[in-house]
Amino acid sequence: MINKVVGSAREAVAGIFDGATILISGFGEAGSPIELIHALIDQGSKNLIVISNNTGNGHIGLAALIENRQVRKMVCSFPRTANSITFPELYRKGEIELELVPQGTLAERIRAGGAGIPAFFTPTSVNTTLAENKEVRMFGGKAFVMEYGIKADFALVKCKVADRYGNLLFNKTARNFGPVMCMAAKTAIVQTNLLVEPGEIDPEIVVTPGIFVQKIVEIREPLSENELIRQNRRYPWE
Amino acid sequence: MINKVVGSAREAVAGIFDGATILISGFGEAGSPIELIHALIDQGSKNLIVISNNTGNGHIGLAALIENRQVRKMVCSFPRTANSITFPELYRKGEIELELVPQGTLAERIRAGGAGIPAFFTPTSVNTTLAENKEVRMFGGKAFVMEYGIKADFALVKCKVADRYGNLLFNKTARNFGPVMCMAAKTAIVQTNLLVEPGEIDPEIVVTPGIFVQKIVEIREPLSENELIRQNRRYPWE
Amino acid sequence: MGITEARGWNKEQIAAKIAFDIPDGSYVNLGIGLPELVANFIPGDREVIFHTENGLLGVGPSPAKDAEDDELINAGKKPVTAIKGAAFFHHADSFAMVRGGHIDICVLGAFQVSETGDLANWSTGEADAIPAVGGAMDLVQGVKTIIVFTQYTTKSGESKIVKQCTYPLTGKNVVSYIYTDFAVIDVKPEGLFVREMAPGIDFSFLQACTGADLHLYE
Amino acid sequence: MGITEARGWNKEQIAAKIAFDIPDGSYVNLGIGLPELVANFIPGDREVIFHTENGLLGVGPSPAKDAEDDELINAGKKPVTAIKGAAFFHHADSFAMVRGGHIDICVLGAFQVSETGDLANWSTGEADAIPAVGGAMDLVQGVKTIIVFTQYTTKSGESKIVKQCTYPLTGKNVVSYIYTDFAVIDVKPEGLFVREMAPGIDFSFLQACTGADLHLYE
Repeated sequence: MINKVVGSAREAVAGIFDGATILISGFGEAGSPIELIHALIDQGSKNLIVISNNTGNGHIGLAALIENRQVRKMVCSFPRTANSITFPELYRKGEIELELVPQGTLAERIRAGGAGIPAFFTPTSVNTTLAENKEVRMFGGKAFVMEYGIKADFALVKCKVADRYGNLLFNKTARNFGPVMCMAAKTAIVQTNLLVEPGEIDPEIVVTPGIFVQKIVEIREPLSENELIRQNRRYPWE
Repeated sequence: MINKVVGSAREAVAGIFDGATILISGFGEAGSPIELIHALIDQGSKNLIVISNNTGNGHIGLAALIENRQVRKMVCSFPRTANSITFPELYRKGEIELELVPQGTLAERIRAGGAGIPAFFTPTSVNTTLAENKEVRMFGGKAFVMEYGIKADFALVKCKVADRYGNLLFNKTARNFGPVMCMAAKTAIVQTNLLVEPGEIDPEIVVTPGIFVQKIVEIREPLSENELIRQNRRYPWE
Repeated sequence: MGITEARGWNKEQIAAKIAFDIPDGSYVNLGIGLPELVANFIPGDREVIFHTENGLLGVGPSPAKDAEDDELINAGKKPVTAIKGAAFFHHADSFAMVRGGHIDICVLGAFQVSETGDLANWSTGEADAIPAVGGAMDLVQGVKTIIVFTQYTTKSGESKIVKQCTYPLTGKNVVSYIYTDFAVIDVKPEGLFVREMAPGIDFSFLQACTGADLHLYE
Repeated sequence: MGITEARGWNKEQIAAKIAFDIPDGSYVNLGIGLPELVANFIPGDREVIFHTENGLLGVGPSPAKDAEDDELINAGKKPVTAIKGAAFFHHADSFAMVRGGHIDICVLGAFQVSETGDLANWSTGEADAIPAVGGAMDLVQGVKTIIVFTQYTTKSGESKIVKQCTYPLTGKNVVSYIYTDFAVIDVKPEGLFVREMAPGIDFSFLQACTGADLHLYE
């Protein structure tokens, strides 16, 4: 029988190893798998390379993972946001690396990695500093930059509904990077608000087919990043 | 107001011109926009380049378009099927061109065209005759073939439900190439079994967002290719 | 009249001008900040569909405070709503819309715009700045028409319209129109053409505030 | 015992052998023709998910004649059903599963397999043949394990297992296992190893029918 459901966030992240490359879903506060990230803080893996659009907010979730010095390098498009404190501090001190990737290129590189495409050409970043040292090539008289697919050891993703096969539905703009990150990870670990029986999700509306998912944990009432930031909470809880 | 709905298949295909490149959805008998193709036969444009997985069945739909000598070249992955008669005949006589593309490469080239990616690398067809004269490049010690994105002037696509914005739902495996073909065409023309009001399609389950669709025509009870083939019908109707 | 005394259009007036110039039926992406204002001024007889690159086509008005949803936000991370007929999708599909040329108009802010339509709006290039690019480079390459919505000068009175950008570029040769508090300027192969000036602004004053050559239509 | 007299396993027996060797929880793509039989023999205590490249994960058994749906078919264009927990998707997503290495096993037919695992199964290379490749080249490059399901020889008695394929290749060095009516053969870097022979087939007979060198495990 196929049953990708595990009993806890702790169990879900148990296999993450030092030096792993990890995709983390979310755009700002929407879609961040906060319980999985906190479990990874408890678990303690170090020297991680994290690929995520932002660098987390306040002192919880991804920001707390960075603050706990588990991340060696961030790959993201927008490392500073209104509530980001931790990353900028470490970055200015030279204590964390940054690979800055345009947002659409980041999404496409992750999809490409998941789809078995090692490299592709995009017009994005042509004639900018972000194209420095990259191969540029003309197609139809226009310049394009070559970018590489991204594959990762793990993905940590938040969704709304899942079944034991790993079929997923997302919630509104919390969908963002989740589906492509599941595709590009060897082990995609998903926290879902609700677990249902196979067949309860109409096959016509599945967003991520189960083949892209390896582990699922049900977190019925996930914490709200916004609420925790308003309360100025820190993880590990003080 | 945005209203992409037109009154008839005839009106929908009116703008197709001689020499146009046209993507046509469908895999075998599933998802073929037969009413739009028949309207194109009535309309009479010539020297078309048609991109479709197969070459049509019997003497109706795409096969009839070919038989009516409107197609100069087919780009497809599987030009012969149990019911294909017309294409093989013309091909053997040298009266129609064929560009054979592996099925996954065809799908990815069309998606790439729609996504603004001019070229990408794929492992498919490496070391085969279909990679002859194509650029081969190594990534991580493995060989990949460079393939180009496909863009087209028009797409003819069949779907199940649409609204006036062009948001689409498909039916089961009739979905096949429809979504990516809508993306890659300047003018995507869609026949739908059912037209609904905006808002009747849940935004979470939209398969093709309206931005990829330019014209919609409601065909409530589309003809069945299988049924027509059983009856040995021909288009134009005899 | 010196720069400090200059009046001109206020933000809402500029937003309304841009909105008026967006054709019925357009697909439009609004950048973070000033550009977001444009949505409020679309004439009532037009239907314009707003795209936000984090995964929504059909962005509606801001929600009431008690109807805000942490998982329904725009690219600026502000709560939004979805219109009837909206669609949600993932990031790769969203940027396929952008890169693939499916979006008609994008309105962006600017640090600098050059006379050849180069745009700098993502980095000041300062040593201790945290670089953050987001979707700006994708938008300027992929969207058919790029409109800049900005104050004419910086707070310290320096021209944002320049011969050559000194800040790191977002894209080269990408801007078509510049809407500002002082004037509306068209970026043409032949140079910068002033289409309209705000009340109280004349050409010689405008040229004096500008780090590039301006032209008037004949 | 000559080739024409040779017995061996029938198609169902071969299909059952393949099915038995597919681990619980596998994602499997079955090629058109003989490989389709494999689905009928998956042991009842295992759950295997079948992918069909035209856009369905979770292919179920064939429908009753009166429940056939023209728009629910497999890659061979035959009517199928969808299991509970199935998912439909478009072709680009479907081949992302294939090319991206997400499918565990693919069972394919063959014209020829070489001793280094080259596969020829899409074209006879004849002058007047209509070439048709479908998804075969994507599958052999993308799927983790490629199993060939074929009769040992052609109808005219020629070996399908050869030193070098003479037909146009589908892929080089892609086949891991060959299941036939005469024997099951593992394709290893050191050559072709006979894992099992059908009743009535012995090694010297098998070698005599084969266009390449066979080995026995020690």
